[in-house]
Amino acid sequence: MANKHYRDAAAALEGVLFNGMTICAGGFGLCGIPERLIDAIREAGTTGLTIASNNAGIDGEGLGKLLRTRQVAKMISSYVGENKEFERQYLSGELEVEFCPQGTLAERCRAGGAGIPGFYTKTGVGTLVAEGKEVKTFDGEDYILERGIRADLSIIKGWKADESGNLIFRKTARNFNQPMATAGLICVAEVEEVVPVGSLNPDHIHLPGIYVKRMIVGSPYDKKIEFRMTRAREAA
Amino acid sequence: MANKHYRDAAAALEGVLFNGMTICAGGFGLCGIPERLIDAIREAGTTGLTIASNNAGIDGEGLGKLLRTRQVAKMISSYVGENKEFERQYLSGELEVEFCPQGTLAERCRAGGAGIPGFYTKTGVGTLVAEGKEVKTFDGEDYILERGIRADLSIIKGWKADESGNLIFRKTARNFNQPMATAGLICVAEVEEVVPVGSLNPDHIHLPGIYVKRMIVGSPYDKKIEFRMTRAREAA
Amino acid sequence: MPWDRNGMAARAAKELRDGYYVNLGIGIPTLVANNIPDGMTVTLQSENGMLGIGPFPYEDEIDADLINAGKQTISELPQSAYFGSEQSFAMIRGGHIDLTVLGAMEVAENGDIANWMIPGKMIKGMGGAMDLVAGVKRVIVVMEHNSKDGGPKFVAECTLPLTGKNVVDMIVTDLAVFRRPDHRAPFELVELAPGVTPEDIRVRTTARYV
Amino acid sequence: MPWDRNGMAARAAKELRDGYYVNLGIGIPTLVANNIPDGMTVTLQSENGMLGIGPFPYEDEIDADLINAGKQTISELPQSAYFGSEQSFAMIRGGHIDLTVLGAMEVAENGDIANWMIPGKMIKGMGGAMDLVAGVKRVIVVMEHNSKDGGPKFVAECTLPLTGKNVVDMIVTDLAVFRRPDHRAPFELVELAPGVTPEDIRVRTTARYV
Repeated sequence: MANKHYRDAAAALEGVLFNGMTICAGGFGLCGIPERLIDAIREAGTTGLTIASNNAGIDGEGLGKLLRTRQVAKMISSYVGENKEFERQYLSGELEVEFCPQGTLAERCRAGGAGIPGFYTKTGVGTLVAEGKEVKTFDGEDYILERGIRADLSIIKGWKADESGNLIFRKTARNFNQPMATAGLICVAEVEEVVPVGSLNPDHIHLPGIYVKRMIVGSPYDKKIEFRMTRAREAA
Repeated sequence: MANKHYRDAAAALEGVLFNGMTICAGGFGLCGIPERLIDAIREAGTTGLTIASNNAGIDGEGLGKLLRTRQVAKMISSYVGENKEFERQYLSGELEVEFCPQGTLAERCRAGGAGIPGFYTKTGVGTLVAEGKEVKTFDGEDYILERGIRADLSIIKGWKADESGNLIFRKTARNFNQPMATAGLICVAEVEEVVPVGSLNPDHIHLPGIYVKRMIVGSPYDKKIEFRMTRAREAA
Repeated sequence: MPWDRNGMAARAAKELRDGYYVNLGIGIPTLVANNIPDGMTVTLQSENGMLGIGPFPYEDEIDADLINAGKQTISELPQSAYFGSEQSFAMIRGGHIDLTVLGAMEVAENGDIANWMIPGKMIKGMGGAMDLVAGVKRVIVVMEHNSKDGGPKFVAECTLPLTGKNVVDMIVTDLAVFRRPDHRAPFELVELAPGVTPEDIRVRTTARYV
Repeated sequence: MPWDRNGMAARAAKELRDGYYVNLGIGIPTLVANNIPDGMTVTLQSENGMLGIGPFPYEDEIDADLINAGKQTISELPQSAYFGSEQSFAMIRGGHIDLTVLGAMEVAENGDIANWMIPGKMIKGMGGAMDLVAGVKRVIVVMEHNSKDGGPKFVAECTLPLTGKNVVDMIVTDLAVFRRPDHRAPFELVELAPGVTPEDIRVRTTARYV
């Protein structure tokens, strides 16, 4: 029987990495990022990467780790604040950046995964984002053509998966993991727990197993929080 | 507080119906169809309807009811077998039909609901479906431009909803209900049960409440089966 | 001796590989499910929104909310997953399904397929067939070698309206198997049913093949 | 006496209606959440994939898997729902959100908005701002009437790179409120902060308005 469950991140990425490849990475900020797989890519030393990811991590966390080692040639992102090393490489011209509106990025990756090479959107019309893109008028309104993104590899982080790769996410850690998972020729997932088939309700699956080609358990996770906000309990 | 929960289908459709309107209807065959809402549209007598629905019901069931009363001017569907009255009206020219590949139909409705007026697909290239449509080449392959569908009204059938409209489906009764729900300016849902907010796990919601503007409980349902197949239990 | 319906399905089933996700059309293709080799994991997709189709249900398990794309009652498996039609076809059109097995009225030597419409007859629609042939990684057609009136079905050019253009990878008939390595290559006759000669195929086929 | 930050948020909050689904930007717009009238149901959307944002969590409720679009920890409500980014922006771009309240560096008299980039400075990216202004039914900008150096922010034409073209419906500044009924109409001065005169506005604004 086909086995998708690998020993560790290095094993799950074996034979998949090559210099100059394109990777779609899930996560929003440091929430729901594929930490173990990022670490394994750093260890593997693969260079010249083009990475589509909403953010670029922060210094020394998330994709920031691959920036520090200069393995990244280009980022396709919507927001890259909170990252000094990123700023340095970007301003010095070492790192190429394609800014892409957040919704357009999510839709481009979903489209790539759904066999759609291009779609029209109102987002970015009349802005720098529209430069060099086809404009088409539908029902009297202008839209720009955006391209679907297909990647050589998707790396995502889930909560639980069953042995067949059916996967569920937890709260807002779902974010970009869902569309990114579909855009790669191969999707490797890391999860907090792998459970036997039959443990998950078939109506609750967020990402059907067909998308998950390889997976690992990455626990225990030391989940980082960027902005820790709380409120005080009212006195009784 | 905003109340989405209506007494019955007639009440939920009040002020929404008009002759010549476009409706997106969920369901696949007779599975997961909005029966009560179809009945109420029949009662209301609204005519000249354009209905986007994967199928057109069977004689006297599902959308077949609105065909029988000649309320439908045009169907946008992928498959319309098993329907004598449909066949009669279609062959006599009373009923217009736009055949749309099943995946293209699902994607067109999702696109309409997502603000995408057009997208490219390989489905139908070089066939009758491509006639009159723009062809564009991406990376050496031809694709055709398909339009997003927006409707005046979506009618869908869910399993359970909470009072805020968060909705879950059951098994393959989900089908087209999900994309169709997003394509209408107003979406009216019928469900088997409405539960208090907090009863559904926020990670299990299939259709967030923002899409569901009005809803009714349609139970009890006498769910019809088109092809009843079984296997025998092995003798002990 | 030509292959019977099950023989054709069994031959198509030899193309299955461990871990494949597969969509089977109505008719003979459905029989492929009965020919999955023991110990091989093959997951069947139903385009109405399910991965992991189980067998027909026992009488007391019948559930109107659980049907396949042919609208027949089915059962679920421990590894089943449900999703909406937009996700189901994103899967199909995005190239995530490894293999589809479909019936056809005609296949042309250039890989065109016609299986949805006969002009002058009532048109029922293409359902998901155009999406499947356009999107699935590998398309296998299973069909009788000749129509009931004896006419060829593997032809030089389709006479019926197309379902897809240059999409078929392999053809299994009751008499023979044709295959091509890619969409630029011609079909090759790679196998004959027991007792069938190359000459039998030649006289009953108008398509060019090698 | 000009409105303070909370005063501006309170003014924007008057545009809320029962049953609205709303997306609030970072900064002053966030304060709108504290000004939702009692008894009114307003559901807040977070573009990273949540409907029904709750307040900041108690210390012992903090969950790294539960953050808002500003990457701050938040809590959930009984009516909350989670979804992926593609669904979140399908919601935003498909016109399902009733209202968004955003900050801006400049708004032009034709409804253009600039709020994501200052040439020559480090570019952080537009995040979801371009999607919000293009897709949400009604766009309200809350901003200081003038920049720190006293320059106008409601201008004849934006000098900074645009976030969206002809998308703003209403502007709330610390001094006044401007509104237009549709995207072809000019902005109208409809309200003044206490003690502010029309003349005050005239000299501190380069945009034309009626």
